[in-house]
Amino acid sequence: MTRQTQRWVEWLIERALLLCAAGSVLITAGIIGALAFETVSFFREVPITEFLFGTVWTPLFYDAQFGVLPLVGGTILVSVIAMAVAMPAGLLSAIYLSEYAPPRVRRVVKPVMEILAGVPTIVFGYFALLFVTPLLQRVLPDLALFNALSPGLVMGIMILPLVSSLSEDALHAVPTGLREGAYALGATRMQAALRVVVPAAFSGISASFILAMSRAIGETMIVAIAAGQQPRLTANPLQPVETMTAYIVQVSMGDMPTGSIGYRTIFAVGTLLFLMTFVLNLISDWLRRRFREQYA
Amino acid sequence: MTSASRRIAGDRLLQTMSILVLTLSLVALTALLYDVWSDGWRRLDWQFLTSMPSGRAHLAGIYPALLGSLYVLLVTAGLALPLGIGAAVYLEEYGGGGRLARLIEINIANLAGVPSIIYGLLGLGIFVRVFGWGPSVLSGGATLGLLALPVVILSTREALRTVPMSAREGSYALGATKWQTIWHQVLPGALPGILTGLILAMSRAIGETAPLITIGALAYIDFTPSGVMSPFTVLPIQIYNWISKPQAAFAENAAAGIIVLLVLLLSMNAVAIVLRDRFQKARA
Amino acid sequence: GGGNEQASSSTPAAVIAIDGSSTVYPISEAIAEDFGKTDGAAPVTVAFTGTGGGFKKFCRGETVVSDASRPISASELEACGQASIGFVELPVAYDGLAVVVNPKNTWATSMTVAELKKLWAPEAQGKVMQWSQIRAGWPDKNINLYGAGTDSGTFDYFTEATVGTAKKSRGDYTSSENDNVLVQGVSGDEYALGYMGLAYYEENRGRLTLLGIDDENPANGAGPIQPSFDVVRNGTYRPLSRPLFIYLSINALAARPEVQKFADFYLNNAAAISKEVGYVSLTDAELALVKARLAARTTGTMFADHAAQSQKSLTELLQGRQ
Amino acid sequence: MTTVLRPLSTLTTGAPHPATPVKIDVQGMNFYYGAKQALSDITISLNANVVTAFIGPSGCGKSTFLRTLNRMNDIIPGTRLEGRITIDGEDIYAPSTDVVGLRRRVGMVFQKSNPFPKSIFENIAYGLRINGLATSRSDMEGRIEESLKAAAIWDEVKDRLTESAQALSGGQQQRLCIARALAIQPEILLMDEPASALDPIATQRIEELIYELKSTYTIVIVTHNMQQAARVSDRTAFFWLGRLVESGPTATIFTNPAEKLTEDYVTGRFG
Amino acid sequence: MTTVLRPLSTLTTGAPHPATPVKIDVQGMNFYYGAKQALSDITISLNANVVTAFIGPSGCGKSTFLRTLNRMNDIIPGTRLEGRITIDGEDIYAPSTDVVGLRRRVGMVFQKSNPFPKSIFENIAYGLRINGLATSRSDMEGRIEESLKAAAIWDEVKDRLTESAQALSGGQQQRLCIARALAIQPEILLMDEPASALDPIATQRIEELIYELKSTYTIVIVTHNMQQAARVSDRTAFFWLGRLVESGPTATIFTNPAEKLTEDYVTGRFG
Ligand SMILES: Nc1ncnc2c1ncn2[C@@H]1O[C@H](COP(=O)(O)OP(=O)(O)OP(=O)(O)O)[C@@H](O)[C@H]1O
Ligand SMILES: Nc1ncnc2c1ncn2[C@@H]1O[C@H](COP(=O)(O)OP(=O)(O)OP(=O)(O)O)[C@@H](O)[C@H]1O
Ligand SMILES: [Mg+2]
Ligand SMILES: [Mg+2]
Repeated sequence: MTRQTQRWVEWLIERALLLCAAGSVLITAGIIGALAFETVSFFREVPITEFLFGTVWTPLFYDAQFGVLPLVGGTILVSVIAMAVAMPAGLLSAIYLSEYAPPRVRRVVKPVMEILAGVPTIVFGYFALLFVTPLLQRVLPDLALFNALSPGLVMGIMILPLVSSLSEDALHAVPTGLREGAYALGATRMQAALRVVVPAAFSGISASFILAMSRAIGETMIVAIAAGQQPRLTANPLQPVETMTAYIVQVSMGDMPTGSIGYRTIFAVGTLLFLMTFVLNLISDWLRRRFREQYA
Repeated sequence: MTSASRRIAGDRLLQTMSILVLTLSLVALTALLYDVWSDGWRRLDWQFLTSMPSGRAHLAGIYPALLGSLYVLLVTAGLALPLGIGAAVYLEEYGGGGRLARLIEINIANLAGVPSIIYGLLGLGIFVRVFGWGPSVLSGGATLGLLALPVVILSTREALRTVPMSAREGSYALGATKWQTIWHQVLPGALPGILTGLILAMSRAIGETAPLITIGALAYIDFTPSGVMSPFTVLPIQIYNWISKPQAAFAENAAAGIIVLLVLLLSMNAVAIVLRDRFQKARA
Repeated sequence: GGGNEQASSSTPAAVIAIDGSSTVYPISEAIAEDFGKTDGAAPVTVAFTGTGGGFKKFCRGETVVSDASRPISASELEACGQASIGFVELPVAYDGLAVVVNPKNTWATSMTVAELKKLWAPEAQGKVMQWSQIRAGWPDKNINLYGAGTDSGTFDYFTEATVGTAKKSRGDYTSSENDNVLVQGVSGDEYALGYMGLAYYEENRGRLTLLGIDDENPANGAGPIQPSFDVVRNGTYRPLSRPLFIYLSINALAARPEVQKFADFYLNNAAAISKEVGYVSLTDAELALVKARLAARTTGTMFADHAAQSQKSLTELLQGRQ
Repeated sequence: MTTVLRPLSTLTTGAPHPATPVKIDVQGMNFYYGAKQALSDITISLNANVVTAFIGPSGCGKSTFLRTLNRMNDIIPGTRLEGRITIDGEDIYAPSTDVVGLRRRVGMVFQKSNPFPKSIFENIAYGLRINGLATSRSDMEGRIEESLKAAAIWDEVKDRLTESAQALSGGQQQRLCIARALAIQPEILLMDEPASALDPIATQRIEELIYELKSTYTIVIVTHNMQQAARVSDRTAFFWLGRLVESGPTATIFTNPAEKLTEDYVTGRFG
Repeated sequence: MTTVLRPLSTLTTGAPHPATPVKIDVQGMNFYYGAKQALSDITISLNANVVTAFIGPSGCGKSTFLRTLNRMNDIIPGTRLEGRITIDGEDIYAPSTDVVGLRRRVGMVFQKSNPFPKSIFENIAYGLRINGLATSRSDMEGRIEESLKAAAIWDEVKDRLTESAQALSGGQQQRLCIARALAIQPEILLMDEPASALDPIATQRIEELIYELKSTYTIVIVTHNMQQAARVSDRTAFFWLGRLVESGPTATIFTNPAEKLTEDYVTGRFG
């Protein structure tokens, strides 16, 4: 290859890669486009303040009310529970696999955990409803059959491999020299792990957290099955709730006539969800940039 | 020496805790798998694998769904892998960390949080209608490809970041072009992480139900896909369908279907896992 | 090339594409299966996007048969009209709604429609919370309610039949798209009450107790009627039974012999199949009327004037339009 | 001109030294990387408050040996050690050994400098924190300044303590790693070519430091620089292809070695 | 004893040299890491087939300067260069410059050795492959052997060419990186402390290599070892706090420098 063709090939490759990256923007544009039209129609009929600040969500009832807060609350409640399981447990598993476990254990356990990520979410939903909830009810007699706690926990288990696998990769990639440096100072494995290796892998770990959080917020079927689909503004995890996604799936897989206000609600809720995750990502991006350590 | 013993205790504690957590999640997994297995193993036989679906539980099989899942995953991987890795490489190696690259980055993280059902709406609007692909394997695979894309991009970027700068410098100093450096040094170094992302993304795609129902993947179909333009169904839809039926016998079918899905998933991932193992060992 | 272009126009021309209600789905699925075994049958695909989603595709010409658990709505009618999609509306079976309680419930055996209205009306939300508030003598225990997802045909139907207006319902109850989930809920909760498709009760007899329903209209049989396939079919289990429909594209019927063949096959087998999948079949007389309607290719809906038609029986409606 | 060549005058200081107790005792040690033997039958004892230099051609096993002394090789998978190494009479490879405590006592400066991807300040503070050595913020700062000064890097970094250590030059990184090891005041200090990237002045300061530290520490230093070995060490051990050829007082090794191999190596007549 | 101190006899070979054309010309160059200026107003020209040594205390900017010559600093974000650097009269910072081609012509050995995480064989083969230099498998093997021999590491690795380069000792890695740079036969060779981790014998071989290569290459070497600078270089440049204090024939710099600072440094009277 002459120098000239080589440069040309390089140029071509860069453009091709740029196209790939730009593709993601197209997708977003597509999503916004898919959401925007019906959302605008929705807000022609329902004042945005009622939507954002109302506390009763009964859009499909005869006397419809469009206060989205119960859905937002349900989403936050379930996601918080899921993240409370997935983040510490995923990170701890990752630390164990990367820093403590013999290589053989690591080689077996990691893929086994990853199976969890492939179980269809409906299966997790039934697992939550038929297995976990009854189990929890033995300890918590107040627990309703449909509740936020059980799907939250199960969702945490479901996204755990996302956290543990990606974090483990990041930890594993930290150069051994850094660990050696810490050990040579008399660090225990814990101290080396928590204060040198984890910070050095922070970028990858936080990426796994972001993905997990996004996944928790966007997860649908588990909550649709096990949380009760009852839009209710509560912080009590023992009670039934409905999340934004569960609502969307309920409507889009239901008998709702298109073009009706009920049909449009899913786009309004979808848009709000989109904006919420956007803000969340802005925040985590900022956090990540602050705490990232770059090793050469 | 008390501080030392405290530190040792801390170390033990962390180790114990992480083993505990890991065990607990493995126990949860085992419980789930056991639950599924005990419900479904009786239905697992050759007939189940090779039969068409049926309204009669004992006759029903998953053949079209199994093949449909395979077809769709091929399309999904064929789309999400090159696009995802390409985008990640651009952002990490070419993008230069500018404002635009950052915006794209946040945008991608954002896409990961878009509920799958909205991807379904997007796929319906664009692939099925605008592109006129209909409710075909291609539409389904492309929809899931978009869904899987952010996971591939994010994990690939992180994997690229773990490749030390000195490896790039070494390559440049030998007169390697940027692409040669990426292809020969950076991508191989990042491969374990890329494969993990791939495993997770494909795992997610293979278990998705809602978006495929939205784009019109079928619940009943008595033929196998003949190509990318053929109508199709996939395992999760078949499972969902069975789970929704009142008859208890279908619950057994559903469980058996889940087992098949997991085996399919595992055998697909096995390749990636073996590769990842190889490369991680080579790097250590 | 060429093969691709042809295929990309949507599904292959030979396929009979069905989409729509998940309630009707089991019937269409079983019919499609049996149809597939007949000689020279065209391939059939069945999906369940929901009645609304099904109509949306149907009115775009993407499917030739639409399953529906309710009649087509005015806006959907308009969409079909704009796309010049004509259709034949065919009732194919009945679905009964069952009001169920937990087997441990010893006090309730039946309820009147008035009591159901009192319990499920929006005004009841936060107020009617105990069994004793429904009928004197029932225990002072909190009543836990389970019902169909608010976007399902079942919800529309139940609210219309009990409260009087579709979609008018209290909101503080547990809803699910999936009736198996409701079965789970009621069977695990001593003070529960819920409604679901009759088929789900049939498959879970041991775990649920069925309530008789009294519409206080002696014309439909006096006193509470214990639901069964028979009473659904003979019209005495009112108001909690409803017809299920398929909508056939008139253009496809005309242009594609295999669609005509499928439609005939559907009606010939509807009775047996509905029974098999847990629904209530139409009477022979009703089926004859439906077949006639298909033969005549009568287009349009029998339910254009919704309020007036809701009181009529299916037979009356079928005859009235002919 | 002659000042370029530092005279070996310091050799005399290294020659006869008071007998101190044995600090590190190695008996019949073999070390393997997987199937490959990297060290064969090493027997040597290192006395307290003595500076021992390890010399020998590249790849002969110096770093490997150094790393057996604080069990740093443990973390390389597939390695195996036979024989016995004791420190203060305790077998450091006994199952009961507290490896963390061992490493705390046996400090190490690595051949390839490995600063943490943190600020310069945090690089030193890390060891102090995990060992609970600083009683207060000002104590911490004091100790950090002290060790940076000892490693002859204070002046260069005092205004940029919060900057990333990875933005330092090669030699600066090396000195930072020396400072990091000093800060926690181990009993034994293992230094793998601590001055390889340092200019003569910095090298001299490190050598002075080693001389100062000798009164309280036991020091092992790997170096390729014969003059440096001659200047700083009391005793020298010469390695060759994974074997310990000879060890003894530095003056003896350099002027009158017992083995022909040693003589050839130190006089550069080799190969 | 005197053999330990290598005599400076080689100085004479470095002193007067035939006037060769200017290969690298640097005019008024300033270099910044973000806001921090690392090099100020450097003006120097390096002649073809001449070995130039860069000396100066740690952190003075030697590596930075070296890395400007093949634009390796380009890949550190936030860096900036002012002034003009030409090679063979061409401005290497001109927008039209083919950076890849530049680096192909200007080989580099880094201060911290950085073998690829591949086999020893592949480490060398890589450069040959991407530059399309080997015509056949046997040609490839020949070139690899040749460059490993030149870097004085062939004997140690010839039986383990397929093993990972990361399992080599520090000095072996360094020599591997030298071999890697040699294999692609650049015109200019930049070596950042190539012998810092090497024993005297290996060092001597590398120095001999540099002497041999001089006839075809232009060589810049950074070293902290004054004797080494004196032995191998024809010209020496002395850096100090980001400035080029003085440059000239090596003999002059070491025996009769113009600046007091230079004299202090080379005689070790510094600091
Ligand atoms: N990536 C960087 N970012 C910011 N400052 C840097 C970076 N690299 C080096 N420096 C600083 O620039 C100055 C010159 O560094 P350089 O690496 O060129 O020194 P050097 O002469 O090679 O020193 P040594 O002999 O220790 O390798 C030093 O003060 C160093 O701290
Ligand atoms: N991780 C490893 N796996 C396998 N072999 C190794 C490993 N590290 C070192 N070796 C081999 O063991 C031998 C001794 O290596 P060691 O690093 O101890 O040498 P050294 O004396 O420190 O050399 P140098 O002066 O070059 O640093 C060498 O042949 C080396 O290739
Ligand atoms: Mg070494
Ligand atoms: Mg340097």
